[in-house]
Amino acid sequence: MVTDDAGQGGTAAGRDNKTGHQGGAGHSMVQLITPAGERVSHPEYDPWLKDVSDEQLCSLYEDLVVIRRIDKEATALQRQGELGLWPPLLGQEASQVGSVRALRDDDFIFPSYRENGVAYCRGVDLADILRVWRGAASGGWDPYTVNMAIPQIVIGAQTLHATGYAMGIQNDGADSAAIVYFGDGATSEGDVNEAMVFAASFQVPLVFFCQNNHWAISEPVRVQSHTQLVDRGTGFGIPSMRVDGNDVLAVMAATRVALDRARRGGGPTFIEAVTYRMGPHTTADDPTRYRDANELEDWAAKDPIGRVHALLDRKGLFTEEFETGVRTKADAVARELRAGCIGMPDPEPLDVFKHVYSTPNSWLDRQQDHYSRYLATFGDPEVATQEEGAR
Amino acid sequence: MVTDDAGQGGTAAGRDNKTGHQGGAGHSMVQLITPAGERVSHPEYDPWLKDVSDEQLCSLYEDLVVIRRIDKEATALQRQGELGLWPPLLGQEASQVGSVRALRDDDFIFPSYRENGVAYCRGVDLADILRVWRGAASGGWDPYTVNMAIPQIVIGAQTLHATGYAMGIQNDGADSAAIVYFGDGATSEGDVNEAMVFAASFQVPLVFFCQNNHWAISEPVRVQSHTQLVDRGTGFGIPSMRVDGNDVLAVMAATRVALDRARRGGGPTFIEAVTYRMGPHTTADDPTRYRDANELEDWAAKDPIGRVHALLDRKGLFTEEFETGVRTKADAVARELRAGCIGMPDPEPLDVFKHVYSTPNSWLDRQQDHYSRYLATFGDPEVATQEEGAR
Amino acid sequence: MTQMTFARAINSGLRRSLDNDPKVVLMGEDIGALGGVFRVTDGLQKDFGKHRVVDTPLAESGIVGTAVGLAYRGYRPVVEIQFDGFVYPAFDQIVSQVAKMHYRSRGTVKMPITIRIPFGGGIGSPEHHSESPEAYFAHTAGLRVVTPASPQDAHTMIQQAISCDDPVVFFEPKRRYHDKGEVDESLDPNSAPPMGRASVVTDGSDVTLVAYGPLVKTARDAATAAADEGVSVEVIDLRSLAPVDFATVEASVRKTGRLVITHEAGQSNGLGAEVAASITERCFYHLEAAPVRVTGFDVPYPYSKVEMHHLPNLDRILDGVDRALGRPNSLSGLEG
Amino acid sequence: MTQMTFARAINSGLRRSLDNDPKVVLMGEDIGALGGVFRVTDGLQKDFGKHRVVDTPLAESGIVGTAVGLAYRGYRPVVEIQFDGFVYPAFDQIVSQVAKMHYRSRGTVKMPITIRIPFGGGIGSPEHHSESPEAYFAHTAGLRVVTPASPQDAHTMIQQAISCDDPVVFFEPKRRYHDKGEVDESLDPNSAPPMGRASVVTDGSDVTLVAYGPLVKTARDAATAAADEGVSVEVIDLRSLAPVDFATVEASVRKTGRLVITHEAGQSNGLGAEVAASITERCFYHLEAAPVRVTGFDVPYPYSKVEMHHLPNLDRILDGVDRALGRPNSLSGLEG
Ligand SMILES: Cc1ncc(C[n+]2csc(CCOP(=O)(O)OP(=O)(O)O)c2C)c(N)n1
Ligand SMILES: Cc1ncc(C[n+]2csc(CCOP(=O)(O)OP(=O)(O)O)c2C)c(N)n1
Ligand SMILES: [Mg+2]
Ligand SMILES: [Mg+2]
Repeated sequence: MVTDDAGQGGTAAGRDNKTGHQGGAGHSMVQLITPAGERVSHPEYDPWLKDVSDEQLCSLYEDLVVIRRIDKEATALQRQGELGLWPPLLGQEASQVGSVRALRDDDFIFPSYRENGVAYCRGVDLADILRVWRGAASGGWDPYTVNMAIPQIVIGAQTLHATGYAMGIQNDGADSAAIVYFGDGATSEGDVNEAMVFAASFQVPLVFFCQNNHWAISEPVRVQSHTQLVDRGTGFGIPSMRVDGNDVLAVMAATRVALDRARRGGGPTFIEAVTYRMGPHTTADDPTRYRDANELEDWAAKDPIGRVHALLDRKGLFTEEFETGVRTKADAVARELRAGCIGMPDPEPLDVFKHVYSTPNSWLDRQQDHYSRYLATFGDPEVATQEEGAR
Repeated sequence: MVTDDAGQGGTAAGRDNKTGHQGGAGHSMVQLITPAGERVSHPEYDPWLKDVSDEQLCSLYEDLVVIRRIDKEATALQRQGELGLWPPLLGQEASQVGSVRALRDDDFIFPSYRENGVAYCRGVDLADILRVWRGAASGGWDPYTVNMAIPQIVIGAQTLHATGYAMGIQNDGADSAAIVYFGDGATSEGDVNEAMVFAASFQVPLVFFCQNNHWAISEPVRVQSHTQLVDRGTGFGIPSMRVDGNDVLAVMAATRVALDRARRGGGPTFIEAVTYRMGPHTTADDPTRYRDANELEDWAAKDPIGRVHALLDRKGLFTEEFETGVRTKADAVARELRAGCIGMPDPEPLDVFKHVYSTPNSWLDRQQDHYSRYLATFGDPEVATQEEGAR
Repeated sequence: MTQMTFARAINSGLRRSLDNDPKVVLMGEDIGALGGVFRVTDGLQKDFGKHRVVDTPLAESGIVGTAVGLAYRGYRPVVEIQFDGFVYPAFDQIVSQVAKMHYRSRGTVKMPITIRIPFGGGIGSPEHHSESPEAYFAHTAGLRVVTPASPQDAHTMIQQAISCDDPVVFFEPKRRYHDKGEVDESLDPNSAPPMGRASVVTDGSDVTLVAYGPLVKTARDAATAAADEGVSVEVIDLRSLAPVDFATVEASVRKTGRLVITHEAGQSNGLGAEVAASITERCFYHLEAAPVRVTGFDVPYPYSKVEMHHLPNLDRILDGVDRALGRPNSLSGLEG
Repeated sequence: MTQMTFARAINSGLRRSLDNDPKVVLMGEDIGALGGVFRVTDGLQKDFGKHRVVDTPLAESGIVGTAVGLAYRGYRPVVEIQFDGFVYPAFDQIVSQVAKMHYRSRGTVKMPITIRIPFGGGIGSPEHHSESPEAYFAHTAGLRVVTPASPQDAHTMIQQAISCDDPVVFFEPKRRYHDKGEVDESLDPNSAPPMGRASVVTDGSDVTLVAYGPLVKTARDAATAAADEGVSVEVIDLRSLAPVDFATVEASVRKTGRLVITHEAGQSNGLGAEVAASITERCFYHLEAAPVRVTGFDVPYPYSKVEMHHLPNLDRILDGVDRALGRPNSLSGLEG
């Protein structure tokens, strides 16, 4: 057996995943706003942003700030015991806002569990965003009212759903598109790769939107791949782009390019949005066990909000009035979020049996009947569920 | 709904998988022997064939011919009811011989079900090759005597086994390698893609050997991919080669390149061997239902054996004596194969229970005991198994 | 009424579903030009086009996962898994997605997906081609699991499965594909017996024999043979494996007092255990003897030279009937 | 003897196995620097290196499939599946490869793979994090399935599983990870009770109560509560779910004449069915009443606000005991 210390020259190199960064020089990363807030021009992507007015830029900024505020409030609610869990998206605001705001209402979104910023921009009711994390449901909202699927926890499974949905769009002869969100870790799952196979084979109108936030819980992206993730799309024959995921305009432009291709029958596109998970994986996680504080600092300097702030400053748009307006909005949203969370009615005991089937089922109906009888032997159904028993 | 006839411009194109061939101009195909039998030189690959003497070339030819003969005899045995099924490898002889003969004895092979030519070259007992297809076992041979795993029917599953085995080689500090065989259809399975993820992540000594024989039962390769399959490897950051799979020397050279990289700690390699399944998928298949006779003709002109014959001819090596020797050998192998098949002892009734566990199991032991008692109520255990019953 | 094979009856049912509802799409490996390896989809792509009868890439999770997406979009996908042993790569999508989506989405997203799986052994195939994985799915909340045993049931039940708003795993007893029977193709699936109902296929009074799928024929033959020995066997074809129509089984056992269950799947944690346990719960005091299971063994499906030792056949079933009746049998003398 | 948590006891057992056999390798997601999301592998990568405690890419089929290859090469892989609900992507590799390889290779290739799966609910987690998939594996020939219920068993059984030449699915009752107990770390696993044996954890004479994993504690508490009411409950911890040590259960039921089985998994086709059916087969004439199942419902594991309605608790178990004894209970008056 080769131990780590003994090393093994080249053959052991593969397991030393933490050292070094991902190689691959294939795709350069598209960036339209520098961390310092400079707007750099780009002949290929600028045309896709022609309609982005100062007003829109301000509104993008507002979304970024509000989402960060939602994230913070939800984290606080979790700490206060109002939520069971929360997966912070701190640092990924630009990836989420830039992509979702490129969509039309009739486009359909398949998220993972972390796209709560996307849900906000899509108009999902604030309490509904928290419903799952409060443990009051497995799915928070009606997908058809916002054209956004419920969160997906099984890593990568939603990529196939998005592909199938896009097959449906194609069959319907519609010119809308689907977009699917997933992480860097997800790229290793068979499902994500099969989704690319199907999407490429049938040339469906779909955007694969990969937020490479550099971590899958404790695993750095290099465990999943030594080359850029964007290369993966290329390998399936899918046109692929690599963009600065902390740059809301770069993300928006790339997503528009992809959507345009989809609407014109050009098939799927793969976008790698290079970003960073600045918080823990979830509120249950402790990243100090596995990652360097320095890394966080490096990325703090590339913050997605700071650079838009700086850009607006340069443009003279970041007035006190504007700032106050944004803060007021964020405060209001946070208040509404909290109120929606705390005021959410608890499910009823027999909700356990609800919606398993859409038509009656003799096995389950009998179980529900028996359990109702059981509950009826207690005055208070809460008493019936203490692990240690009431008797 | 869009019907096929209505078409749909670009958006419907994806489903018209049968028209057109795979695109992708990324990799040119390495060919060292033309279909006419000319040896074309190649600065990159020729050095890997320096040791291939005339004698070796003749022996490669012999293997090609013997394997084709085995395939023919096995097909006949199936038609005569001696085998339940047989998956012909007609047309893929060069891919199999060229790759397996590049290996060392201590390298380990993970085949699919079609690598019966590989098994022959590896020295697997002829009857053992047929054992599975006769229905006398699920695995034909002891993998450790020939360093070749038993056949795998679940498409792509063996690619992960090969990857894990190669992790073991790496841990052991050995300089051997593993090779895994799979088809064009298999590239769509999640497992094959996950295998490439793991192999690339850990940089294991493994050769992914994809025989693109253009068909997965009735599905042309374009259903799986619109780009060359070789691009897939590249997408995972795996060095990849595309070779003429009907050219035994090109296959051998490419496999040697890959093995050398593996032994030197350079990690995995992906080889796409472009070949053609000239027969049915299995003896149970009827390819006239789904493919054009013309296609077969085109490929007959690129036959892997014909071109080596022509090359030997050009070199003056294809003497009558040589030809007779090869024919005699092929006849002898065919006779031995047939004898081994027909003379194979049938398994015993209680073999049903054998080898499920390596240690006693109370559930199964009881079932075996009860079934023995049941059999004992019949004089002849054969009587006990008639579906319509003896009573 | 037309004489047709079991396979043809499914083909005809699929055709009717495709005809009646433009949202029905068929997906699978080799189901197009080839018509499937068993020819069950023969001619359908030709008649309905490549967008409704889709040859998919070779990836089972992909097939089921994209079906979920199509259902999300309002389609009714009918998925073919080529053989029983190849459903496992799709297990996650079936168990975590197909089965749970309606629950997870609080009833907003329907999953009217039919997953067709040719299953069972006895056809001399190599490994992975003869398995009986029904218990995995019958244990999975959110799914319905059915299996027809006659061409007529095949014809109506496939249509009922497709029009059901819940996901249905539809097991097709492949060794009966070539069996023929009378089929009324014009029968309205809405007025035919619902797929959830078990059916008493042979009346009897001494013992209840429960079977499904490929073994229904064997069970009927066993009943005929038993009649020769003066034993009256009531044969029930379960048809639905999840939920099992226990009311029908219970009524029979209350009458006979004795129960034999047979299936090809391995015994432990198979359907037979559920039937035995539930019937014991429901009519313990009517049982004259312990329910008897006559099943495959707890082994990987064996190679073809010995598969007939694994599969319950007429004699093994009769031996089980004898055990239930306390007549001399292969285990006589062992304490039971 | 040392006081330690259940999780720590497994950690200590894994450490011993790594120490004793250089062929043991651990694989999984986040098991390295993080020590696993439950910290069960805490510190092991630091001490044994990245080649023996391997953080893998995020792909469960990949993890199990590469473990098969390592076993082919002579290794003894111990695989961690992060949560019960994430084992399904690996289902094909487990069912078609791990379980069958020894059979398929006619005994030449051993698969000494241990698949560790934290399972069960009651921890307030979102969906997919609280499932009880044991029946799927217990129905799969070629696998052994075990689950410890105490820190001492966790410590010895993990070592027994790793040294077993057959593949073992090792279910860890995650809501008991923090429970403490006395553990003798020096206990030789070879002289400890084998993992295949059930254990009578509370003696009793009126009714046999069978539990496993997380519910053993609840069952013991129920026995204590029942004793207050003058009912003597014998509690059996199955420990092994495939095969079940029916001899031990049978001996108890022959004594008590009554049987209650409890598990978190959905009732239909769960382990309870097999236990009820097998025990009925083995000692029908000793049973005074039908075996009673107290289990989770046939629903996807529910969200945390209602999970305690799904999970059997002390009162529901006692209600089941009452049913088995014919005492007044929630179903009194319904025909049984
Ligand atoms: C199939 C499956 N395996 C494991 C997990 C446990 N898990 C939850 S999140 C996660 C990491 C995901 O990483 P990535 O895809 O990069 O997304 P991110 O969390 O960074 O947004 C893992 C392993 C899961 N949810 N699903
Ligand atoms: C998981 C799985 N799905 C389906 C099948 C049925 N099947 C057997 S061979 C085959 C086609 C394989 O095509 P390819 O990978 O190109 O290999 P080839 O047969 O051409 O050598 C299919 C679909 C299978 N064996 N395993
Ligand atoms: Mg990530
Ligand atoms: Mg092929």
